[in-house]
Amino acid sequence: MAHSIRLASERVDFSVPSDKAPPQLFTPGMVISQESGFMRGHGTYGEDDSIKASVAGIVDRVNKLVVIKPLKSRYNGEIGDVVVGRITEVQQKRWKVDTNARLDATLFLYSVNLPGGELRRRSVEDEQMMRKYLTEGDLISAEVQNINSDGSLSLHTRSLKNIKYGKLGQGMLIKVFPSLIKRQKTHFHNLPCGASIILGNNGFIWISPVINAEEEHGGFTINLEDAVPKSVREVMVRLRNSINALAASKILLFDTSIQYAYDQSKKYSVVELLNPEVMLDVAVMTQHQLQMLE
Amino acid sequence: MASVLLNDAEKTFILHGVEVDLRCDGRRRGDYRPMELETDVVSTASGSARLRLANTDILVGVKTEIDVPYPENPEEGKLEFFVDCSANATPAFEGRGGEDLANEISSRLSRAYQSLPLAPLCIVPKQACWKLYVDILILECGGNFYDAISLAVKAALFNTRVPQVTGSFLDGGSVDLEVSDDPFQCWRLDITKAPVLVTLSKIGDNCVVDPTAEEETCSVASIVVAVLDSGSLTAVIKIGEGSVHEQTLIETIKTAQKIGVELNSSLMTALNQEESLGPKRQRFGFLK
Amino acid sequence: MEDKIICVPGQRLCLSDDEHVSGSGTYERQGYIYATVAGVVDLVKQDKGFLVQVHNKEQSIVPMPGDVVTCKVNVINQRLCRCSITCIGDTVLMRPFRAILRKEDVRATEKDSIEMQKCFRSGDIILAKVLPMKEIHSYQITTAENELGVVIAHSESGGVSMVPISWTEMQCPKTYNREFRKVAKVGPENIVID
Amino acid sequence: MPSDSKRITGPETTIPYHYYLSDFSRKPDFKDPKVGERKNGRLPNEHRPVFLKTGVNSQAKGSAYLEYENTKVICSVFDPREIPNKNEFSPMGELYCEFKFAPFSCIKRRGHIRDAEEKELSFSLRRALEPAVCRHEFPNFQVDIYVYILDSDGSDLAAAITCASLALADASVPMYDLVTAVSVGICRHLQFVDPTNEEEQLCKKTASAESIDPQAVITLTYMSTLEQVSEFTISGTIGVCHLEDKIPALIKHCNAIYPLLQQCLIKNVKKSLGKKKYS
Repeated sequence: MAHSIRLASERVDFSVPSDKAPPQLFTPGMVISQESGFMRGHGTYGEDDSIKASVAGIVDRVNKLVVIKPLKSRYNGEIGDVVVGRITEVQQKRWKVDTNARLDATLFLYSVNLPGGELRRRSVEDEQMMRKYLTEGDLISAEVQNINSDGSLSLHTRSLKNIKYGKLGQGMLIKVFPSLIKRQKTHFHNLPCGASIILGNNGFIWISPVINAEEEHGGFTINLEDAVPKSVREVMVRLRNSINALAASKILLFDTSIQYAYDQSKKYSVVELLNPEVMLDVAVMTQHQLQMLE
Repeated sequence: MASVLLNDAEKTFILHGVEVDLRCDGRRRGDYRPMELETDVVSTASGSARLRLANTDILVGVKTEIDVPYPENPEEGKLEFFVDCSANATPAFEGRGGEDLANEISSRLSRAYQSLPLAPLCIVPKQACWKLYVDILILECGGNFYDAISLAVKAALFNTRVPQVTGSFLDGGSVDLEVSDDPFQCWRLDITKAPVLVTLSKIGDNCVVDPTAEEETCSVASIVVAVLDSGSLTAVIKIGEGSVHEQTLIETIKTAQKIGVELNSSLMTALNQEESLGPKRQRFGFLK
Repeated sequence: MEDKIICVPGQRLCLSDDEHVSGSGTYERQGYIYATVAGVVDLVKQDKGFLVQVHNKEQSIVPMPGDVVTCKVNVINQRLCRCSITCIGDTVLMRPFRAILRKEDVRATEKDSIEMQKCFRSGDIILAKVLPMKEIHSYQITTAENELGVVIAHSESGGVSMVPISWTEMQCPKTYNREFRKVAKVGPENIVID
Repeated sequence: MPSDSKRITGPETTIPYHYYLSDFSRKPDFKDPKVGERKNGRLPNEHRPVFLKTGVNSQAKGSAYLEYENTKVICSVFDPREIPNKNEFSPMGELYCEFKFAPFSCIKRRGHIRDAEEKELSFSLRRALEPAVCRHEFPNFQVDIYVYILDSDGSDLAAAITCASLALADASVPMYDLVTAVSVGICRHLQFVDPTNEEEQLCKKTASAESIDPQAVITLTYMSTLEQVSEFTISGTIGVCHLEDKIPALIKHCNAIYPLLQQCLIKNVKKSLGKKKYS
């Protein structure tokens, strides 16, 4: 079967049943609290001695601080977050990076490891070579180094012992809502199914073949010659479709949930995973399995 | 096209994927993404349809109005296409940003639809005829505009009801038009001569159908073929900045023709199935 | 004159091998060199084999990184000066291209003490080299080489062409006033034209 | 040409008198033409004589004039200029193509502002030329190509493409190959290579809605050295089976025009060499 035209009456509702009661939803202008003594956090404003929501979302109270966490928003960075981003512009001594935040993030030339050692001085030649290192469209994994006064982020790609930031090679990018990414100790995973995954806190997920940790290439040369073998590719594609299924049903994404979804998807062919019914089934089964875990 | 920014490594990955017949979303080269169709979604239009092809979302409304025939074709009605690349789809379409693309699509559509006989739309030769305004709204773009738009247009034309109007000559040569009192007394268009468009994008040495926006960026040339139910072609259009070899061209057109015939019959099946639900069926529109 | 080979775009010229390298006005495809413009084929002897070029008098060119260009200085401020490129190499352009010369690209040494006003004045003719393009709509150029900088400047008072007297100064032959400039060392091969 | 909104464009409701001619509204006759006979005595697969000339406009960087009997086209190409209203870096130069009918070139008077058909033809023209131009040699710049149809008698697009290709070469815009284009009209069993206006009308008019006979105009653009088709359009109704022999036939015709362009350019270069000798 090469194509299918479905009718709207067959449309699938992606919401996954959950035994938990849904949290109370606040809409902009709704009164959160009229008691005094609370501190207004993000997503709220004060009016007539009460705290009101300024975005649609759920309330989060930390001691005296009241915050509304928006259901759907652009990425709000925090220092130390792992992000995947795309270079949008090359400027004087810096790159602009699209990280799904309100403003493009900045990656300074001095925040990257250039080939030839940590402590090398950035010369004028390096400045002129910037487009050779990273050019428009290139994808990078990076860490949030700082949040500027205007809310934009500064990134760095200086790799630590076991985490390798920098330019990304062959693979695929998926974009999901940032709120669907579960914060964890590590966002770099080599999944047992045979693919590597970077869960950017900003909602950008990078799937690639397993990266050989030993490989040393300065980080800026990408191998375009070798094709990814079909078997690996199939794993990656299945992962992608499983993640999309989870994202469609708004299930938190982290290594376990993805691995579960991947296992659940095994009973279907890769193409079938594009069908809404199948996507829902994978999501429901994963949710079930996750609940068993709790 | 509204292009997506991709780097060489991603492009290479897509290219190799097409080579081994396993695309980035698991499809083979000849597979379409699932589509969803609903007709009669706009109550004020004479006919309408909404088609979703993965995340490409097209809404088509057909308006019927009365006009004077062209002097060169006095016994034919008029058919005009307008494409609106709304800024809903992408901010790049804001202002006049989508105008070029819109013009390109609408002119190519009207060329492909030259096969649709317009004689039934004539009310009184030289004096009055129906003019069908086909307004196409691009709500979301996820690649493969041409196929999605043509399917939606054909479905909307299928759904279109043209009121019964009779014209009679009065003294002095002026024409009196009388619309039937019964609002349900309408006739419908014969859409067997309406083509669907099939886009085949050349990526590397192979062609794929239904390219995603990412795949479109990787492709240097695409061939769009308009195919009728009968398998005849009504238009062939090349898009993209590249060129193709003559053998590729012939092969591509042949493949597209086969797919087009299948696509036509699937569309008709879907439309008839919806029709069989009766006029009181539930309209979903944008909800659920 | 008679034995000149004339070619047209798309014409196959020769095999592309170790001895024949594709030069300007040509392109390489599947092991052969083809012409991209109509003109005369020219073989330039290199250390190894030939550089195959096609010459055409009227070929339109745009500045490429590394090209030496002649510019006219238009506007100066403390950070940069805006110029218009009038010649690329020895080809005069039909219409000028805009270019920017940043303060840090004026000279190679003592970059911190550069004062734009002491290096250029509007109306000066300078030689510069094109840097890789970063922003649209303007080329970036540099004069950070001995051979690059001001070649023609008119004195403030007399309006006559000044003569260089050092790396940083030029003198008006009429009033003997000295003015500061980033002077180019013009080699003798550039002076002799024709 | 910038569209001038202040220009008074005559009343739009005028109708050319041709429509009132007795034989105009009559559907074209199909029974008469014998195979191998066309109005002007041409064979079905015979192209009209081609006249080419370069350097017709001294103001432009390059220009060309082309004539297929009554189809007359002039094209000018200008120096690369900065792409207006563009804010991002584009590694490839762009071609800006404008295809315009002279107001008096067709039976119906054409307006000064480009209409939908002219815009569509501009797209086709650009698609046809883009693959042939080395656009990486002028990043961030656009080359303007203006095609004016002075007199339209069929095969306008094909003539425009061939003419523009010659003008580009004359302007010394680097190109991978020259492009040539040829149209063919098909109506039932009849075929007309390089159709005239009348023949095009015959092939475009839907004789009867029920007929499944092929009726179409095909235009093919070819790069002879690269052996690549750079643009291909069909308008009309046609079965796939007909294409298989029509495409190679069209390519043959394109290849036949190709050397004419080459000769024209060689002559040019020789001329400029001669000039150099005396100056």
